Amino acid sequence: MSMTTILQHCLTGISLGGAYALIAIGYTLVYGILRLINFAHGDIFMMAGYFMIFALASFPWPIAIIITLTVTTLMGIGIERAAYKPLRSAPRMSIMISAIGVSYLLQNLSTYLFTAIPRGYPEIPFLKQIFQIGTISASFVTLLTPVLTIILVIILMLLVNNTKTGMAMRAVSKDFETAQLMGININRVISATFAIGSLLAGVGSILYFTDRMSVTPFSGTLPGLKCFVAAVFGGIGNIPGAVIGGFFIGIVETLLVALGYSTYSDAFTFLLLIVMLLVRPTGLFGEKTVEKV
Amino acid sequence: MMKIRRNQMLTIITLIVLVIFLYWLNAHRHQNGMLVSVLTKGVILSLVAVSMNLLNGFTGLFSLGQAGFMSIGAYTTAILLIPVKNLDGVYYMNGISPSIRAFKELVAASPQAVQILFPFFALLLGGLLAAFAAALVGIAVLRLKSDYLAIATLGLSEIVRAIFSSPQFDQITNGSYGLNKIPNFPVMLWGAIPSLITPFIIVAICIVFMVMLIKSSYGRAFKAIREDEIAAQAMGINLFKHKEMSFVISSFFSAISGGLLAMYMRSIEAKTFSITMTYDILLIVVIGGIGSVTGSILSAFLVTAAKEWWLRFFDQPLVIGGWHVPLFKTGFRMVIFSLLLMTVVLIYRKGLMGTNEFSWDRLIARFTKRRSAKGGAK
Amino acid sequence: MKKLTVCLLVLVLLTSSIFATGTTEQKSDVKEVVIGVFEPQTGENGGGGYQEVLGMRYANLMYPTVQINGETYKVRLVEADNKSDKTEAVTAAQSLISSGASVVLGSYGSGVSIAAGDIFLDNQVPAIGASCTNPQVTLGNDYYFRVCFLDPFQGTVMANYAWQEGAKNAAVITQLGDDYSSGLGNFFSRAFTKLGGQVVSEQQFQTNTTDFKSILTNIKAANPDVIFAPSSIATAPLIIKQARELGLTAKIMAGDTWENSSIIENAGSSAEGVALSTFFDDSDPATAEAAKFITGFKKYLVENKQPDIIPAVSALGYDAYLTALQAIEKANSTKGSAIRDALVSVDVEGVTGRIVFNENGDANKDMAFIKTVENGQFKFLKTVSVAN
Amino acid sequence: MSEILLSTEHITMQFGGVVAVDDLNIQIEKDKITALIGPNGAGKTTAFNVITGGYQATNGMVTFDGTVIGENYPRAKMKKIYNGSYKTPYEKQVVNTPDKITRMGMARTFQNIRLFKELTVFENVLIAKHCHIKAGLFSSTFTLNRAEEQKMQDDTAALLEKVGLLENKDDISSSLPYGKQRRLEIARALATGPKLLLLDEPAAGMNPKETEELSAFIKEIKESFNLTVFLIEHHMNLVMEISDHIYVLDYGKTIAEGNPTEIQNNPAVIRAYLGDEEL
Repeated sequence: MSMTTILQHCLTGISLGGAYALIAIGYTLVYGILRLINFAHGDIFMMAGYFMIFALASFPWPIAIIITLTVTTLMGIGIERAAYKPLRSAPRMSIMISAIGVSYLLQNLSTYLFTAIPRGYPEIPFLKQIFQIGTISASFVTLLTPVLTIILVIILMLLVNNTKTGMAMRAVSKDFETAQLMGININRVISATFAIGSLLAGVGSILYFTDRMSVTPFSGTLPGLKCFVAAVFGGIGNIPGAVIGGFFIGIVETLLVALGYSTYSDAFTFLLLIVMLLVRPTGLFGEKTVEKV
Repeated sequence: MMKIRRNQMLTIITLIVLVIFLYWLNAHRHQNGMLVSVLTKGVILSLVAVSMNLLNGFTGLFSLGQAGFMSIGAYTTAILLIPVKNLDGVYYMNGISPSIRAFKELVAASPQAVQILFPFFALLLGGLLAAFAAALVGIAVLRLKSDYLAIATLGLSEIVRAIFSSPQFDQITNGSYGLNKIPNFPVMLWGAIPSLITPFIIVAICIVFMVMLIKSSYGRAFKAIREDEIAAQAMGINLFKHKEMSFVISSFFSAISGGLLAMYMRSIEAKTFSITMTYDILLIVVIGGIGSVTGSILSAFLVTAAKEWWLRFFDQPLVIGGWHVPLFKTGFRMVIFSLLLMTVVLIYRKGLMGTNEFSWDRLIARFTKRRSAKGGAK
Repeated sequence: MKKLTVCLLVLVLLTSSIFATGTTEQKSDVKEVVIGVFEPQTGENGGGGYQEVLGMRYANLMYPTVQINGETYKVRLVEADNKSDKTEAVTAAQSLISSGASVVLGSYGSGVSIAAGDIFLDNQVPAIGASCTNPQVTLGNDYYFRVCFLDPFQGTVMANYAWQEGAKNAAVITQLGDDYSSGLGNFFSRAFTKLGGQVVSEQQFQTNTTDFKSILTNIKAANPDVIFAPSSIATAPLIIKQARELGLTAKIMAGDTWENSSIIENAGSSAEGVALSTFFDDSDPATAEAAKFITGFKKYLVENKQPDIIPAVSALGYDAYLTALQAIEKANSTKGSAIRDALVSVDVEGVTGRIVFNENGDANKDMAFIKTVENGQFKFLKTVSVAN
Repeated sequence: MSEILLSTEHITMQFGGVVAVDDLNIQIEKDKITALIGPNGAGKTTAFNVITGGYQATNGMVTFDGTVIGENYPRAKMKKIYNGSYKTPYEKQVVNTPDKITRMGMARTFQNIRLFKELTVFENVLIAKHCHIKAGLFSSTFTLNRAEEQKMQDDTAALLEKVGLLENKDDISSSLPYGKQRRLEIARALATGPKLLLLDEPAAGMNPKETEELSAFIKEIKESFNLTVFLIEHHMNLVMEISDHIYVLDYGKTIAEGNPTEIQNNPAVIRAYLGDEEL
């Protein structure tokens, strides 16, 4: 494999990883607070793709992006209100089944509304501009993705560490009951968490689909699961961990495909998950907790 | 005592009626193709649903690996049963591994008795392979708790799928091309039980086994683990051993169900056993009631019938008196279905049966209550 | 409250079952014969399946009746969605049989056809495939026929074409787990190597992949003259666009599935120069039937909110319907086995050419149309025939 | 001194930097009732968990009925941060899971009752009989062990009768009144056939009358089941009434031991409890 090929692969991997990282943050935030694998997160990401298609059909791109992000955020909050909130005191299995149910519903609903035929993702011209660096060529969005990801993560970290809502979020994720006793409005914090997670999924969706150009009702399933793995890998509840996990999975997956093991690229992600859970269940950067008897 | 006697009688009568119905159905299978296929698929899914319930409902292990174990059963059964004469046709692209071919030729040349029993052997072997795989994997993943276990088992089933579809195993699993020309269900007892009824018999045996297991001391230990792991352990129950048992048995029966599915579908591919399949089974278990065997069985039939048959008209454009009813188009059925699932999850959390089992007493009580209520109104 | 809802639910299910059976058993004075349409309308191949269905529906509009024993029978189409899924396929096939189909048309996608083949065979209902090109569909199944050419032929055609265009090195991209894609890719490789060319890179991707950059990067490193990428409509624009984005300039070729305007729509200018083989060309109607079909069907497409470019699969769907009709007339019966026997000897002048079945049940088609994308349109390039 | 059933040697339990139990040495005589008392957070439950196998001690050894059931020494990271007052590390590592220890003859109850909530009273006790089952999975499933199963059922019924819960046998356990739940939990522990019964605050949340009944109950079962009892308790009345020997724990350390009278007059104990508990 020549140097250019390797560089090109790395670029692809980093770009993919950036999009994964943005989705993984949603998983990690929600899991940190509700201890719930939000199976529907991948489908929120997919729906954001459809929103963008429709928004861009009738608005110029800056407005379309704003519309898409707003609608996606609202959808995330709405899903939490409708499907998770009523089950807050139910056993964990029920809420997880509810999450799977939402995912099932979103997939079927979008199949019904938009048909299973892949929709072409509209181009935002400046994002698709092709850059040629030596023999490596890439579109602007490929280069933009990792940069934007890192900027967003820094902003998010600042928010979480320095604002009141951020503090509340951290408190809730440390101890749900105590936080509630301390007068934190749990529902607001959870809504905020879902809002941030969905917003980032929306951004990730725009970056991901602009680079990959087609949306189907099932586009969200596998990326969703992989990003969950990324979140676990980095240590669930840990934002920088999720980002590193996202990049890691993106790059390794790309390399596996590049080496001709595309059959195993998905399997690898899950193998990574299992190995990680067995060797270091708290993930790379997760904190160890002692279970009380 | 009277009550027990009566209930036994009722059960026997129901069974006889069922058997007569099945034989009638067998005689008229061509006119009732849809009914036959819904019932067959229903009975196969009820087996995997019950085995999922054994894990999720009775042992409290939220596992999403059913599809993976089903695929092990399905592939084993299929590879062993594809007739030798069709091998070249099925493996038209890469050929079949010579050792498998030699083995199959050996079986084909063996005495009649062996050949008659061979399909059952194939099912059993599929089950045992899955059980073995589960035992190995269980050592690792059963240490995980609730949602981690769920996602790890989901991942496992995806790994199994990747292995089955990988080009490296083309000569065994026919990788990308899937397997077809799988023979239909075998007849049993020298034709006394026609092939249509075979799956019902096999599934009945398997489910009876699981019910007896649940009722046994080991089943009680499973329930204890579901209720409270720490207390169960303090009561001297070896958590790992019992979880592993439940996991292995559940996988064994999932694989049997997978093998039956292969015989029913006559053609399988790795894609069939994807995450969606597991979700569909989960849906059956949830609707039926987590922790109820009869609930799972009932729900397997209801869900299959509704999905494949009764609700199909949702997908067709509907015109009533010249008015084109909106909403009715392809995909609507599945939307209705997902909404139904969400309703069960959010409102009727217990599903059809909750953790109760079907009992004649309850049924009769329900009817008499209604009648007496009516009588009272008069 | 809970009981009420349960009762309601049961009621809904019961009424719906009545509906379901009611729609299939409309008793009327008019005698009718049922033709089953076994096609994917959702799932991966939902798009192509729908186009094929359109062709059949249109044919049904044109020829709504059939003569059996001097009596006029109304032809009723019953559609079942196999969801591009082999598991669903079996039940969908079963549902067609129980709604009394005398003959079944379809399906788009060879995998589902192979899966359901045995059901049709067991129930003695003949099936006529429109565009399923994998050899396994009809091989060893006396009740499966098809009106299109086969993958070995198509693969050879494309290999020949590539060779004639001066290509010496080819790269092949196929989809894992897809009979059509892997099969056609394989046949192409064999034919191309036989001609003296070299397959420099063989890449595979998984279903639902949307990111082809890594395999395309590998292909770029191998520097082929052509890329042969038989795949579904869903993946086509992705492959095309991402290839161009990475600066790949090799000619991209594929099989019949790619003749779909949505690919051009989605891939935009990147699609220019893409070459593919197909069953039919609307710019050059071979028969009067074809000419009539082209003008009529274009209108029909517009009515159905589709672009007015005739997809080849629609034409094949139309032909499959015509073939079924002729067989029914010839058999003078609605019985599956009789129709099957009649099919063996039909001779239909279809819009995609003459249809006569060989001993496998495949139409003896020896001609493929090569098309290329030019100025955002599929443009007929030439016909290629290969002696078997 | 009579026979020692359970002894702990230099048990130290350290979580991160916090030493929860420090150099605990307890000896429990056979057929006696021994109590472990101490203010909240003194490390009593942690000590229980170490003994029953829930936690692995950081350093020290637990011997039960002549066998070492748990032994450990500071390892890996713990080696550097080990801060127990008993510095000499043990040499071996012996780990037994709680279920195995239960099968050896040590049963426990929990501070915050842990019944199998959705199962019946009868099932709760019957499950505890499972640990000594001889039949394998298959013979049990095919009811080939009818005699064994029958014996399990009969024993359960007999046990329930003895503890006065037979009338409730088909009730769902979580529907029982609090006092009966406590009693059921003890009955369940008894069903495992223990030599040593560990009770973690059995009187928590009980009124004086219930507490009195409980102390009679504990004495009664001790006699009829030939038990040795080890309990943690806050109710001093109960402890003083039934205990033969008492250990007092404060901040992880043993501050006193002796018979009830000795303890009541021990200045260190009084100091530790001042303002904490009535004495």
